[in-house]
Amino acid sequence: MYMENALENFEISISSATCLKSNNTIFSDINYTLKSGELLLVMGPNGCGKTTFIKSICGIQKLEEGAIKLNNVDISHGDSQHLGNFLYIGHKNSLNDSLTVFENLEYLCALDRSIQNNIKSEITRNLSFFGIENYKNYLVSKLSEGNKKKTSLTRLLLTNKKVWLLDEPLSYLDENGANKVLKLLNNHLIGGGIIIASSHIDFSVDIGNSKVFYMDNSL
Amino acid sequence: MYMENALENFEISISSATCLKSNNTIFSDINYTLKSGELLLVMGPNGCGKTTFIKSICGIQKLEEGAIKLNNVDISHGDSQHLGNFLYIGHKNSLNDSLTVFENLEYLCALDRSIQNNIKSEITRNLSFFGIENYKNYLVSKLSEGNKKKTSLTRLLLTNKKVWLLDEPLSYLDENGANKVLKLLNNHLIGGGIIIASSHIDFSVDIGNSKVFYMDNSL
Amino acid sequence: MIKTLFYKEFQNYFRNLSSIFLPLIFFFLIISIFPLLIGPDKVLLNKIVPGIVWITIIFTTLLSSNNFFKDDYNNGYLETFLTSDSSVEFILFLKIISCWLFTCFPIIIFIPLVSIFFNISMKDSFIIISTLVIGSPVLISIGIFGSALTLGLAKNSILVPIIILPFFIPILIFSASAIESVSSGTPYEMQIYILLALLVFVLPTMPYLLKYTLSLSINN
Amino acid sequence: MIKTLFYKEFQNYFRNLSSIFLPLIFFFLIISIFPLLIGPDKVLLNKIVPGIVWITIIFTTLLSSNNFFKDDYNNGYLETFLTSDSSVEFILFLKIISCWLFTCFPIIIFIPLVSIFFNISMKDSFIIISTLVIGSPVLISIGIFGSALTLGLAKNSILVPIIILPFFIPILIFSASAIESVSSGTPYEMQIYILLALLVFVLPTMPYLLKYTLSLSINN
Amino acid sequence: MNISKIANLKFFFTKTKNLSKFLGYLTFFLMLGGIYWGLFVAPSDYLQGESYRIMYLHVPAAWLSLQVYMIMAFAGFISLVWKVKIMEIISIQCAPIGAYFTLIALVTGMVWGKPTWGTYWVWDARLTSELILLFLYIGIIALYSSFSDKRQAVKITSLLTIVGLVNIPIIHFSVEWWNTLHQGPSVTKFDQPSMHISMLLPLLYMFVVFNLYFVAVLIKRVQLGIYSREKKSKWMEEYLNG
Ligand code: HEM
Ligand SMILES: Nc1ncnc2c1ncn2[C@@H]1O[C@H](COP(=O)(O)OP(=O)(O)OP(=O)(O)O)[C@@H](O)[C@H]1O
Ligand SMILES: Nc1ncnc2c1ncn2[C@@H]1O[C@H](COP(=O)(O)OP(=O)(O)OP(=O)(O)O)[C@@H](O)[C@H]1O
Ligand SMILES: [Mg+2]
Ligand SMILES: [Mg+2]
Repeated sequence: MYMENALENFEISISSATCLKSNNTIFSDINYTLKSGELLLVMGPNGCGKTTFIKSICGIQKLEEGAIKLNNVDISHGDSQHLGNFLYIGHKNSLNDSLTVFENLEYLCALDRSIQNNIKSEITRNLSFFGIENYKNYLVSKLSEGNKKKTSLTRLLLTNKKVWLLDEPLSYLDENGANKVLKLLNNHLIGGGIIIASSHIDFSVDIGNSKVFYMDNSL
Repeated sequence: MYMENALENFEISISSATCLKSNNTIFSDINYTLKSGELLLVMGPNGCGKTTFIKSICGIQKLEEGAIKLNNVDISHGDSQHLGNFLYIGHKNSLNDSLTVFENLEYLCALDRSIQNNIKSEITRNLSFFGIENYKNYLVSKLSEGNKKKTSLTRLLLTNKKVWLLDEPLSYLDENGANKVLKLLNNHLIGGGIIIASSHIDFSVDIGNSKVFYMDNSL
Repeated sequence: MIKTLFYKEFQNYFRNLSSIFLPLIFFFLIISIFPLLIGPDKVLLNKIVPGIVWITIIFTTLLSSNNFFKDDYNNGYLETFLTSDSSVEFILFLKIISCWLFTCFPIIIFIPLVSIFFNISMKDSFIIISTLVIGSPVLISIGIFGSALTLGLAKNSILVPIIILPFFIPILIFSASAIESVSSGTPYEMQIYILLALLVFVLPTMPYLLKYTLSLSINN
Repeated sequence: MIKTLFYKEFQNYFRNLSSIFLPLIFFFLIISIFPLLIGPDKVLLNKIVPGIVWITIIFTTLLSSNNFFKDDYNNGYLETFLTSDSSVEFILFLKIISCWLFTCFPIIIFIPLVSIFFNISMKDSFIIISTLVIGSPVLISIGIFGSALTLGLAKNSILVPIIILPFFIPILIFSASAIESVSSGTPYEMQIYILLALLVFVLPTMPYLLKYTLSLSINN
Repeated sequence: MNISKIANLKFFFTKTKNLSKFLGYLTFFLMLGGIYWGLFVAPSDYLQGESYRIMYLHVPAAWLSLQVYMIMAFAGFISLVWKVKIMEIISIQCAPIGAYFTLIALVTGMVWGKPTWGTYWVWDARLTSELILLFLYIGIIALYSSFSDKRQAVKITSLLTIVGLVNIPIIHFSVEWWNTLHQGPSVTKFDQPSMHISMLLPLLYMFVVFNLYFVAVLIKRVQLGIYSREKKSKWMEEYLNG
């Protein structure tokens, strides 16, 4: 059920989602429905469960109860067909220190079936969006923290996935970089995508169609 | 030359500091002098060399040329006597995933000779400053990103070191946590300490006696 | 896509082309340590050479599969990888194959040379090579499985070997028995068939087992 | 302070008390693999037991010193540690000692048991134990040095063994020669003295060498 | 930029261009002479006959395998302590040459071993430790090539090289500590004055020639090393263009 361009009726619904970790309830009974073009900004104090919540949507974190539905099909038992709609970028960058920026992106894109066209030229072209084109052949281990983040966010420009799951996408970025990310998010929403992002800065004001979900059940 | 309480004339001067990495000049000819009670806020785009600069002050990063002077004594060749004045907290947390929050702090404090009194009770008392007292016996691997940061920043409350070197101390912190850090910084300056910190958010307005150093020599 | 991924798994090893020779040098180092420890008695040495070769392969396997997924786990790649819509099992299969190709395989092709050093007959050397070719991919698979099992744990360098060594035993028994049979002139086909059966069973199922194990590990 | 740090180095190993038995189990696994590979010929086995014991110790050393500093390097602790005003050399010394105490030592104290298994005389077993007690801390130190050298590198599980095995050779030569001398009734004191000299030289200098190596590694 | 450090490399690169060429030709002809001397002029051995003549390759190569290592460690030490750039390059460029001499010593030793000992290889301490020296060289090269940052690589490998010095006395004295096959009858013959000079002289001559060969190759390799490190620098571009 890979949704090519049928964005119109695209919808994610999270119903009574509950998550346990080593017998602690991290969150319970969360209900949300997101339609094409909407952003859900997850906010809340450290340790409230933002990361866990975002991970549970794409199945990295298994839910104890509840369901994640994509157009009314329950996907919380993780089959890879539906995973085709999610792009997750978390706290960690998924970058291999001993490969270059270009190689890392190449291999990450090779895992992403929504990318059909010539990856190599696309990557080269898109590196300049965040201004890291000069680092193309740098080993990732030699990048600064912010440039690592920019490298991994460059995947947003390359993918055609419909749902973006972004965990603190603005961390470590300079002002210019952060603004570019916001621009990207806006574009994706305009294109009919869905975004679930966490942040400590409320950027929902800069974004067209957004809801803020304030989590607060820290220990 | 460990400066017990002689804070009055305390001074750090950085003169014509130049740093190379794999034959690339990261920064060159930086000159700054900081006196007791002053903060230097290092700002600039990603990859401009903030982290490298801060590391070079406490000798993690060797300088190619130039000197770091503590009360006119050149310390850039790293002898541990003078290192006794620096506390460095970088992007990475220095926390061991398989130890608990308490154990980690205990061992980090054991490395810090400026702490004389009973460490254990001090740690327990100070964990509540950032509101992480409930995580005291959690393994660090089970903490959220922000709480890891808070754990490592708790060292600021425990140490008596005069010079704090903080690389993006606000990253991953929630609003409350960030405000507490700013409060800490202010207190340290009032107590006659010196701080060199990097950030992408200009918090110098919230701090008494501060200079902003805008680096910009990215590739 | 597949080509890129294939290339990636190989590039990890290929980055320094010289590093394909490393397992070989390791092999020769181990080989040359034995005479030092056991004494230069030729008859004694010749008797235990097949054993030494197998021991070397076992240790190569232990060392190269130890922490096999650790880096990918730490930098978050494993999460991205396991929740991707590409063929996770196939890539895991590639990982096993390329690990074998760059650690065990270089050793195996140099066994004829070692045979000359130790005066081993063609026939014996042939059966050693055969058992190694069939057995070592299974060892590597088991080793990698062991490292997947212990992924969430703090560094413990000895735990994985302890977990997986018992699984090595069947392969060692049949291989040793095949080598023994050849030198004593009794039939050895049976043992080879059993080894082949193990290979044919383990290699295709391991990627599924690995995927399941890994997805348990990231969901902790 | 010192007490806390001492305790810390030990706690890393002690967290699971059961994990002191792991090196032991590893040892017995390796010991029991050899008869499988070499055949159950008693005379042959008895001859090579000292060799097997040493090989096991070597591999324990390789496995436990591999990536010795990796975690501390990745999480930034090494930077904090090396630029602290505490006695870095002393803590590094503690690290070496505790690594030895929890990997090699448990094996060594069980050698008398192994001796009974393989009918090794008291005298022989005593000299094996002596050479191990003197030699293995040196092996561990060298192994840890190897892992410090390769700290800045991408994972390469075979490189460290290749770098450090040549340094093991002297110790192996003198130990084997001492063991050989005892069983052939010739004087062995000379070899033991040389081993002792190596120990006395390596153990106190290694922390300084390590500190220097590590500070080169973090400054890249 | 520290001008003296750059000038150092530049000086070496520009001044030794012709020297290495000259040394190359010189060693070639001296080598021919040495081969003639060793193979045809020197008397044959009363015990080993003609096969001993491989000594004229084996012994100098074996000596150089040790000597080059010591030079490498010495250069490494200087580069670490006084940060002399040229020494960094010299140190690492010694490694392949040393490995090469070690290989020659091993191969010629094996070839010599067949007629004298009846086997190509025995596991005695001298032979094993020489083999280990080869592995040490290879380990050093492998470690160096594993680093992407070559300045860092030199520092780390220098450390390894210096620590590796402990193996040199062990190789040298191994025959005394472990009395086995190596160096049996052929050495005692040096004590006999009748054979002594006529065999020793060509040996010493070959040793000198091997040393010249080493220096010639080293200079060439160091030039290449300087080139690959400084090819982007200004002086190199100026030098190559003008
Ligand atoms: C693979 C086999 C061999 C290896 C690895 C080997 C290695 C060496 C080494 C490393 C040296 C230099 C020792 C030093 O300067 O301290 C040496 C010297 C020498 N080797 Fe060999 N060798 C081998 C075989 C032989 C054989 C078969 C003979 C003749 C019977 C021989 C005769 C000599 C002699 C005469 C010297 C010079 C003695 C001296 O330096 O005092 N070698 N060899
Ligand atoms: N080994 C290296 N070789 C060459 N360049 C390097 C090396 N290590 C780091 N760099 C470069 O040094 C520059 C400075 O890095 P640094 O981490 O100090 O930046 P930063 O200002 O802290 O950036 P950020 O805001 O992203 O944290 C970067 O451009 C980086 O790519
Ligand atoms: N294995 C575990 N067992 C018990 N609790 C856990 C485990 N792993 C994580 N937690 C807890 O789950 C909670 C949620 O963590 P999470 O990482 O989702 O927080 P977060 O909202 O992303 O915080 P931050 O803003 O700091 O990133 C934290 O309080 C954490 O301590
Ligand atoms: Mg989080
Ligand atoms: Mg930085």
